[in-house]
Amino acid sequence: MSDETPNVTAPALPSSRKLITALAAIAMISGLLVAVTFQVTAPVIKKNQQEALERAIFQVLPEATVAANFQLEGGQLTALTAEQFADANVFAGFNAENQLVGVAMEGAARGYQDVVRILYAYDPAQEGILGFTVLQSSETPGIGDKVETDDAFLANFNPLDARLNEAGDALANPIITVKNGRKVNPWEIDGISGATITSTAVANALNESAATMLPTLMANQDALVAPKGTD
Amino acid sequence: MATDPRAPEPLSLATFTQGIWKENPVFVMLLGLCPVLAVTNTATNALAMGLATLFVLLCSGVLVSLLRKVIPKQVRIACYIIIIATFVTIVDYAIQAISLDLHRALGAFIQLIVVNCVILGRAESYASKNTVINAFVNALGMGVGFTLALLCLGVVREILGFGTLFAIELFGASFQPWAVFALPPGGFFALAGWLFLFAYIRKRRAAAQSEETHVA
Amino acid sequence: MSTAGHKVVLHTSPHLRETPSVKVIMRNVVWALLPIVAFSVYQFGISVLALTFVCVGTCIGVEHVACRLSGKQSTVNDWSVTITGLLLALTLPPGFPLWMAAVAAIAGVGIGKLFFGGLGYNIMNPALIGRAFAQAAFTAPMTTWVPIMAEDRFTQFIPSTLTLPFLRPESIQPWLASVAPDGFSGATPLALMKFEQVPTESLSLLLGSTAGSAGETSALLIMLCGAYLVYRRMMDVRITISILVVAALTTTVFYLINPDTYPGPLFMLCSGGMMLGAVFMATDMVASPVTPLGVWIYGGLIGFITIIIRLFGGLSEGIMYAILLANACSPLISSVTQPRRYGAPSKKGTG
Amino acid sequence: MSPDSHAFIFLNAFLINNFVLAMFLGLCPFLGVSGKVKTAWNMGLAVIFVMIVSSVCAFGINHLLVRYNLEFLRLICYIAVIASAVQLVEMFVKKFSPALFRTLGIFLPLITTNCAILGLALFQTNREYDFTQCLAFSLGAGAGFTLALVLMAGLREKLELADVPDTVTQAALSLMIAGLLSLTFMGFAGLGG
Amino acid sequence: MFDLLSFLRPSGTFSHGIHPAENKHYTAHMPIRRLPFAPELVLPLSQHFGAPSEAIVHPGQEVVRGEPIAKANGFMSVPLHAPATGRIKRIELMPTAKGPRTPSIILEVYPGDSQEVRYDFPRDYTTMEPADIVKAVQDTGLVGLGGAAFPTHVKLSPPKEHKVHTVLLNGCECEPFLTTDHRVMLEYPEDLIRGTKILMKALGAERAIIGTEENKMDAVAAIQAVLPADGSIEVRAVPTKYPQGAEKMLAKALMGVEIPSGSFPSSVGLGVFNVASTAELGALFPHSQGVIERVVTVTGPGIEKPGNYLVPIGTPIGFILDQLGFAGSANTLIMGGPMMGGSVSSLEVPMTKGSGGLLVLTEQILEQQHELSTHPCISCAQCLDACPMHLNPSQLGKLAYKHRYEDMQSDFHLMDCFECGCCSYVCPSGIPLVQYFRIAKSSLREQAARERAAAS
Ligand SMILES: Cc1cc2nc3c(=O)[nH]c(=O)nc-3n(C[C@H](O)[C@H](O)[C@H](O)COP(=O)(O)O)c2cc1C
Ligand SMILES: Cc1cc2nc3c(=O)[nH]c(=O)nc-3n(C[C@H](O)[C@H](O)[C@H](O)COP(=O)(O)O)c2cc1C
Ligand SMILES: Cc1cc2nc3c(=O)[nH]c(=O)nc-3n(C[C@H](O)[C@H](O)[C@H](O)COP(=O)(O)O)c2cc1C
Ligand SMILES: Cc1cc2nc3c(=O)[nH]c(=O)nc-3n(C[C@H](O)[C@H](O)[C@H](O)CO)c2cc1C
Ligand code: SF4
Ligand code: SF4
Ligand code: SF4
Ligand code: SF4
Ligand code: FES
Repeated sequence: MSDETPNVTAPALPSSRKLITALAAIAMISGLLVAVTFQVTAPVIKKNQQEALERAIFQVLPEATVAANFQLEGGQLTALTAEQFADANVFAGFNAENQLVGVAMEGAARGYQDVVRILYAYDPAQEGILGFTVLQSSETPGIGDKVETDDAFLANFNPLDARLNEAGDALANPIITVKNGRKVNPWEIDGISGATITSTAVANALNESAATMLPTLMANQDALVAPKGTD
Repeated sequence: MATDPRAPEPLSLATFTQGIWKENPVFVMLLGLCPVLAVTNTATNALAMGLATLFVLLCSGVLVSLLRKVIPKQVRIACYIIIIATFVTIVDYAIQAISLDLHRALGAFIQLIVVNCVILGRAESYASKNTVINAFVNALGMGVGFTLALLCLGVVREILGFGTLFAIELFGASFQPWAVFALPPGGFFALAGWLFLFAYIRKRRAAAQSEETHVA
Repeated sequence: MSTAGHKVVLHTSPHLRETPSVKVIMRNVVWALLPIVAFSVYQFGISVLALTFVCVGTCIGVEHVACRLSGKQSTVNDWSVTITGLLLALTLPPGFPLWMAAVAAIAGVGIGKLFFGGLGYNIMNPALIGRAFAQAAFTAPMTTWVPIMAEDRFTQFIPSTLTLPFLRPESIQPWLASVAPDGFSGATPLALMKFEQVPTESLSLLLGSTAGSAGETSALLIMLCGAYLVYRRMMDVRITISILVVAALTTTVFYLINPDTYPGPLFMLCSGGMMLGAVFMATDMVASPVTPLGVWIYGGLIGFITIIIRLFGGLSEGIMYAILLANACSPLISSVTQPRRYGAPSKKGTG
Repeated sequence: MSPDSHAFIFLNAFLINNFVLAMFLGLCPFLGVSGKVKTAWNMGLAVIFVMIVSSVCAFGINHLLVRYNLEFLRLICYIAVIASAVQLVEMFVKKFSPALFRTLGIFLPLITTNCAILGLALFQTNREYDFTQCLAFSLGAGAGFTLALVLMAGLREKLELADVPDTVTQAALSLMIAGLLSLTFMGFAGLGG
Repeated sequence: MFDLLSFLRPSGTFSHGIHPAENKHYTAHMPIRRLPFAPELVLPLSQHFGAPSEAIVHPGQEVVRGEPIAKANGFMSVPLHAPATGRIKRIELMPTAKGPRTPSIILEVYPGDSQEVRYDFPRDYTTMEPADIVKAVQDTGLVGLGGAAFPTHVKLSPPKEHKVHTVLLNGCECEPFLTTDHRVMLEYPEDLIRGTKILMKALGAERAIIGTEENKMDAVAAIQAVLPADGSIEVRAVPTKYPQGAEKMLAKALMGVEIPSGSFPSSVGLGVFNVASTAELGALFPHSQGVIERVVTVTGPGIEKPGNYLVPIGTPIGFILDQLGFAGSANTLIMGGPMMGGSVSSLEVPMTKGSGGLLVLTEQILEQQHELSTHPCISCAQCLDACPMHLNPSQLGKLAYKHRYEDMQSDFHLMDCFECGCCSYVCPSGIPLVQYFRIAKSSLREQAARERAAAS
């Protein structure tokens, strides 16, 4: 043997049929167990996901009592059923009188550590952003997570100007973060000192999402109607 | 199992306790450290992770022990891994069903239980050679030991890093948390700290003992 | 005199030594640091004085107690831990709560030095480990800056300084409004540059009339104090030179590409902790390589990483992390740059 | 840099969210095989190699699983396929390059089933990377692992000659070094943002 | 340290090294004087590197000054000559500078004798064959007076494959305090030139360079006055720096070549000899005489009458101290210079052929330095910047501290260290690096010997 490893005589193999049978049996048992678990938990998980999403939507649109799912794609706004929430990217909130109180959409941008994903509420009537909630972030606890708790920062959103320009194809003014205490215009966000980077990430997420979504959304405003059959 | 050098162990209290102290998987054997450090930034996560691991340990231990006469030696590792992966998948779905937030906090680490050396190690070195009862008790001990270790870290890191314990605020709003303990370095520091503490205690005890024998 | 009764004392060669001892070197570094501390106290007032005392005191205390506990002779009299305390104080913001400074000192000396065996065995710069620990633990207070030359700085503490242990510092906004009514931006020159593209005049950087950590103010003064050590041959100036040169070169490349977004080399060298780091902290011999070529590589690495973090990282300042990283690399750097010994066979010959 | 760009994915796995120091993946080999710089290099190479193999495998399998709606079998399939793929490659290497096998071979069984490898597969699936992104990701993760491992080994070799207090065990020492490295790597946060 | 511009400076010396305080002012200006004979001389049979000489006298026998009293025991050995007229008293074990007691001839000096050298057989080197010269050099009992006491004739028979083209004469005397070679060059330049010619003849070399340091320009002038007209011998001053006198450094400084690790100078065509050895050769060879006395610098803060003395071989140190007076009640007595010399354990130890200096340091001076020895290595790299061999003493020291001798040898070239002491000298932590290295080397050598024994 050219190989340097000593030639150890392997113990006599049991017939390979036996090996394969054992493996296959184990695999079958496990496949079965997993499949059963999946069947049992799938609806619960889906319900959980839906609830989590709705909780977020109602958090940014506190006045809403009902939410409807829409998909904005290729200049079209399509209504989706409640079960199709995974495909939706626009969530409209309605109050008890079935009036539109606002639209929730997602935005994402690079923060201090990683991408910050937020869900923000837009009010077509005021053409402004009402607030946001963080869906996912790995910003530093105690610093970056202040964007959700800092009162001064949240005061930027009552509402934050996000008007479209005359032509209606872009934001009139880009949403930007300025250094703490320097805000002069209604479309500027007064950053949190010590967390400028996360503040900027929020602004960037808003700006990018608003700039791409709002022109089509506003053009298709009329499609935003409350889901039928809800009480 | 005539070829086996180690005869099945009789059931005793040690079967249970060795995993908790003398052979604690984290503090003594330094196994499965990834989840130990990754998900212990809060006590809740630590507990959940501990229980999930405990569950997988128990189930796989029992099943491996049950099947120990059936599984051929040559494919045993593959079989163990499949068994473990099965239970991990089950736990993964169960946690998603219980709480999405928890699932998000634990992230991929639930699924990574599959590769946790503690579990495969137990299956290979204990469950495959012992009776079902023994395997169960031993896995319980190991699992509890693992969970306790996770809690040791989780409690320290949550109290210092957030000023809370199981999400209950402990010190009032003006407490300044030490965020570093919620961050990755804090995990290493906390575990190093515990190991240092144990070594210190052991040394003190050894010193006291040698003094005793000296006097006697 | 007769040789009767003469005592013969045995000794091994070399029988004479003429170098300053570790103690003398360390003591001289303390002297060289004192003017910087004094200038900082002059600019920021008694808060920095208290900060210095707390840092130095805690550092000395920790080392003394640790030596006691492990039954060793106390090593505080070698002055090295005093340097750690002074440098730590210089790297903290002037209004940093004293209790947090003490925590930083404990972390720096405890896990940065004593854990590994004390003087000579630490793997990274203890003062910077203290600072990095504080930055990760107490990020907000670590990025709270105050203006220089506040009116009553010699009679009043900055409010955050005296925060009670374990509590958050109160907001210094009202105090700021009272001492700097015309609006203090609350940002260091680096942060101004990075986040708002507002450059600061080089002269103010050289003289140190800007906000920042206690010791990262006057580049000129730091260079002078460093020059004293270089003159006494107690500091490895090769490290300082390589850091500054590589940092300047890297900056220049980006500056030439786009002078509007990227600052110029002079700004980079004189702002932030660059000077203090390059002169006093990267030169800590314990955690730097020993080989001649290694020293240049080490310095170059620090200069380069600092600029990369400053220009493209999330933070406005990068010298601390750059030095710590280079410290971590230094055993590797040393081992791949072993000097070619006299009379070594040519590479081919060794086979 | 856009978060989806290959350069950023690489950089993120390499430095910013270093697999070992920030994500806590692959700690067992990290602590176990970091005693000597030379071993650390070889181990690092082996990890990079296995990561690429498993990343490619996982990408392929996930494709199939999604097509047949069998996502719930993902974990089991990943682990089985990665283990056998590495085994296959190992046999291949042993046959065609015994020299390479001698440097890498001993590490392969150690790493085929550890968190770093499986974690890589799971993360790339969660983040829905396409094929080339997967490659960038696995290269970055492997390089990050190697960097951390080699730095650690250098420092541990240095500390072998130190008078470390006797209450500081080898494990505590390694963890403390890892903690300090992790603290250091925080400086890369936000790089390329 | 931290020498930034070293690469800009003209060479003409080696790189690294140190500049210790020279302290040559005690004795540099003092002409060589004769010291009286001690009543009893102690002549160890092993004063040189190699096999000990074999006594050819018996107790009670009378000998005259210059007469051979021990013969060479093989090629790697030299004979011994009676330094004074007198009577052999005993042959017994006596303490030596190196420590262990070794067999020595004890000679009782006749106090009344004129002590003239009557042993004189003229011969002419110019007509001799090289092989005969080598034999004749061995008969003079000459060994390297530069410190190593390596038999000179052995160096005159290099391995066949090596052809020596240049003889280097080492007059650097880089050790602080010592002025022996300086005075010899100044006072006996003719002997030096004659010796040089003998060496060149024996080796078949075309050229010789006398190298000295820049602090001895008067010696350069003295030699220049007597240089042969054909230009085959030149004298050159190199920068004053320790250890310029090490042959490897001298070869680098004068010839710009490095002597490969583990090789003799002859492998690069050089032969290196100390100037005092050469002058001694020049004086003794034409008369077929043997080495019976040598110039010794007796100096140091502990000596009342420092100076350069012609001391008969075998004079006990105690006798010299009694003659010259000393300060303090506890001293360290160093055979050689402060950098490389060894301290002796007893006043009975005699001066031997290899000892060119006797340095007396008071206890206070040494105590002042003890304050240094307290710290671990702080990696200041001063030792790396000092080591003339470009080794890494810092790492070597750390490894030695952990007894990892094998790693020191295999990875950090311990065996290239020639124990010059530069690293210890500069270490601010006061680590006894050279001492560590000596222990490591001897431990490795012992182990190798054990292994050889086990193998055979
Ligand atoms: C450990 C650490 C964590 C940090 N976390 C964040 C963060 O989560 N969000 C953020 O915007 N900045 C973070 N930073 C960066 C600084 O706190 C701060 O943003 C930067 O210095 C800019 O300062 P300014 O906001 O006062 O201008 C962090 C810094 C460190 C050292
Ligand atoms: C700014 C500055 C202040 C100094 N203050 C003192 C001092 O107060 N006392 C002192 O002995 N040396 C002081 N020195 C150092 C001295 O100039 C001198 O170099 C040093 O004391 C010599 O000590 P050494 O011989 O122990 O190295 C100071 C040096 C500098 C640069
Ligand atoms: C560190 C060191 C320093 C030395 N310095 C001198 C010196 O200054 N003068 C000298 O003649 N030999 C010195 N030597 C010895 C020389 O290397 C060489 O052995 C000697 O010049 C050979 O001449 P010799 O055999 O005639 O003594 C030194 C050796 C060492 C290792
Ligand atoms: C030039 C010089 C710079 C130093 N810089 C530092 C430093 O940045 N941080 C520190 O803790 N100690 C510093 N020291 C002191 C000493 O080296 C330090 O306490 C050791 O790192 C502790 O082992 C320095 C010493 C010198 C001579
Ligand atoms: S120091 Fe050594 S080498 Fe230099 S002259 Fe003196 S004995 Fe010779
Ligand atoms: S004693 Fe050895 S290691 Fe030290 S400087 Fe001299 S040659 Fe170098
Ligand atoms: S290795 Fe060093 S001690 Fe040994 S013979 Fe050579 S120079 Fe002398
Ligand atoms: S051995 Fe001495 S001189 Fe060399 S690096 Fe260490 S402390 Fe400095
Ligand atoms: S637990 Fe992660 S590698 Fe073992």
